[in-house]
Parts: sequence; structure tokens; C-alpha cells
Amino acid sequence: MAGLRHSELDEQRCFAAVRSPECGAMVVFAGTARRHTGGREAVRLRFFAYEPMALREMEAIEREAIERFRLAACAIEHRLGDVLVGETAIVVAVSSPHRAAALEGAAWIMNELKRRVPIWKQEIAPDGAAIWVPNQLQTQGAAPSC
Amino acid sequence: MAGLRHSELDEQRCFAAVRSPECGAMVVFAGTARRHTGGREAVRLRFFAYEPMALREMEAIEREAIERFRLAACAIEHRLGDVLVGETAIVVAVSSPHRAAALEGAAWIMNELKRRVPIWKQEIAPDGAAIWVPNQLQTQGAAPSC
Amino acid sequence: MIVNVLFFAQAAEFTGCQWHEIELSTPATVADCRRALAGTFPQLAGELPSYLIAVNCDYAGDDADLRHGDEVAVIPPVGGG
Amino acid sequence: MIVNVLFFAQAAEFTGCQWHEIELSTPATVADCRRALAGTFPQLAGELPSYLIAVNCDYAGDDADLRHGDEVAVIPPVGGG
Repeated sequence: MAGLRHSELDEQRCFAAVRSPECGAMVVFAGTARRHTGGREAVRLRFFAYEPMALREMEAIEREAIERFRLAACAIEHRLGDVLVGETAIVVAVSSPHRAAALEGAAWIMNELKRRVPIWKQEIAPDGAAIWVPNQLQTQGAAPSC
Repeated sequence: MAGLRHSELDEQRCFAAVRSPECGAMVVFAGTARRHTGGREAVRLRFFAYEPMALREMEAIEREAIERFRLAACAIEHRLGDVLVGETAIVVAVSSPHRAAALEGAAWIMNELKRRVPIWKQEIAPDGAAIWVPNQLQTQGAAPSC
Repeated sequence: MIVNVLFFAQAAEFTGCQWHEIELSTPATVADCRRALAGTFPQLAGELPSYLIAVNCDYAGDDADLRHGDEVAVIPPVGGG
Repeated sequence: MIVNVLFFAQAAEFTGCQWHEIELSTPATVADCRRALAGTFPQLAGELPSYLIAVNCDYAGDDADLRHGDEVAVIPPVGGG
């Protein structure tokens, strides 16, 4: 289940989407808009997407994660438009029979998402100035494979 | 925030307990009652605790996790009594400015909790038979330090 | 001295009770308490060496001192989480 | 052939538009499209080599072939998550 939403995300809905009687572990990761990044202060973030491609990549990441970590289920939702400080911009929910796979799977999904899903972020400062903030990638070979 | 509850756990409440405008990442891990473990089938689990010591250990784990992973906040709730298959037995919620710390912190908390918090689990089979099921510990030196 | 010993999970099934007062000669350590428990509850004696002991809600090693009135808990392998 | 090129984020700020039709002589690859874009939008030329290209919603290397009607997206470093 991959989704792009222009309204507030609901972590509980993502939990419900992956809950299963065969699973012992569920992990929900929520990325929230931070007030401070480096030395900068933001009052809100603004997200833009190449929507059809972003959904395709999110669905591909879900399929790959399910296979790689033997997850039972997986749900990714990303918010677009304005996200106030403290609000949730991204939710990743996974379920698995075992907790290590669930935690590692959620971490892997977040890395892939930040690496290859065509979504862009502006930080909006208190004076209204907007700057584009790309992700700092944590692995080598960070560019998506072509 | 550490709690032992005899009623259903609420993941969303744990999210709310750790949300902060200074944090970019929240992780909620939920351990749910599984139908199958190894070759056995369970219809429910039943948890017992040495309650005052369990709360002390849970609070100690929270303090240690906050220091070790520089978490902003941490909440652990464990359910006691009967937990039906599919229901949540344990919720661990953490927040951090950065996602790696949040994910690693949640994993560490779960390991510590399974290693040293005095809570015991019975699996109840379809015929009503109950067996005690200790945790399989994943690290060496698994016994709590004295 | 008298200490109050609490039994949980399998330990309570072996002893048939959830708590029991044990009299120990002063001074006494956790090891002394383990010996007394094995004598009082033969069914517990086989597994007791693999169980942990907590004194007043803290895990305690065999050489830890006990005092009159301490709450001693017999902790079989835990299963929370 | 004509391909429709979409610009996102900083790329759209450099070009001043969100999409633009580019005419290429057949056969054409992604590399040919990059050259045409750099010629049409000089402000984009400096950063373009560091941007990725997607063709019909899949990332595509410089040697990928283009066909008439393809949707080509110019993808600056992403910032989702």
C-alpha cells in the first residue's frame, strides 16, 4: 500500500494496514518536520512529487522490501504540500513474524525512499524564504541504478 | 513513560507521548501475539509480571536508551493478562532528531526488555494447555548483570 | 533473619506457592538463601541454579548480602516483549 | 521525434517552466536529449549533468533510446522522507 496524500497522515491507519495474526512484530517509522536542521530554523516544510513515478518507486520499494526481509506486509504514505513543524511527512509501516526483520526492513525502506523516490523538499524559514533541501545519502553508490 | 496495563494497548497514544517539534524521527515497535511459533499454535498469550521490579527495569531501560542513543523521548507499555492472537502485547515508542538513532534505539530497547524485565509468558493452545515460553536471547552475556 | 521470597512463573509451579518466608542465620548472602530454598523446596532445586535472584527489585549476585526483611525474588527465564 | 520533458524542483526554477517539448533527430538517446536541453536552457546546463533522467517513470541511463512521445523527467537530487 503506497500513497501520496495532501492531508495529515495517520500512523494508526498504517498500523492497521499491516497487522496480522501471523506476525509477531510491527514497526511504524514516522518522519516528522523538524524545527532545526543544521543551523537553520524552519516553520514548515513543503513537499513536491513527480506523482506517478513516486508511486511506482514506492510500490517497487515495498515489493523489494517484502522479498528481501520476508515481511508480511508493508505500507508507505508520504505527505505532499505544506507540513508544519511537528507534523508527520512520511509513515512507513511493516509487519513480520520476527522483530529484527521488521526493524531492518523499515530502516532499509527509509534509505531507499530517500535515495530514489522523486519527491522534493523545501524548508520555509520564519521570514518566508524557501530553500530546496536534498537528502544527504548515507551509502555509497547512492544514485538510483539506471 | 513506562507502563503495565491489563487492557488493550494503544499505539497512537505512544506516538503522541514522544512527538516533538525538535525531532525528525519517531519509531513505534509493536509486538503482537502470533498464531504460530515454531510448530505450535496459540489462541492467546498470557503475561505475568513482578510488577514493581518490571516497572523499575523498564524505566531504567528508558533512561539508558535516552542516554545511549541521544533520544528525545521514549515510552514503553507492556500488557499483562490475556492477549488474543493479533493483539498487541508490547509497544515501544522513541523519538530522535535522526532516524538511525530512533531505529537502533527501538531495537536496543526491545533486546534489553526481552533480556531483563521480569515478565513471563504462557502460550495457550487451542485445547487450553498452557506452556511457559521464555525468550530466546540473541546476544551473548544474555543474563542481566548483577 | 527472615527474608520473604517471591516465586514467579515456573518457580511458583515448582513450589506450589507465590511467596514463602525463609529463616537464615545472620550474616547471610544470596547463596545461603539459594541453599535454604533448595532444601525447603526439593522440586525447585533442579532448576534453581539457572534462575536469577533479585533483592528488593534489583538483580543480585550470589555473594550479595541479605538483611532481615529483604524481598527476594526467584526469577525464571523471562518471556516479556 | 518529439519528447515531452518535465522539470521538477530546482530544474523548474532554472528553466522557468514545468514542461517543454523538445525535437530530436531520430534515433536519439537520453544523452542527445541532455545536449538539446543544455542548448535550449543555458541556466540549466551547469547543474544538468548532476541530475538524473527518467523516461516514462523509470530512471534511464544516458545511452537509453528515446522514442517519439516519450515522457522525459529531469530529476534533481531528491528530498523525500
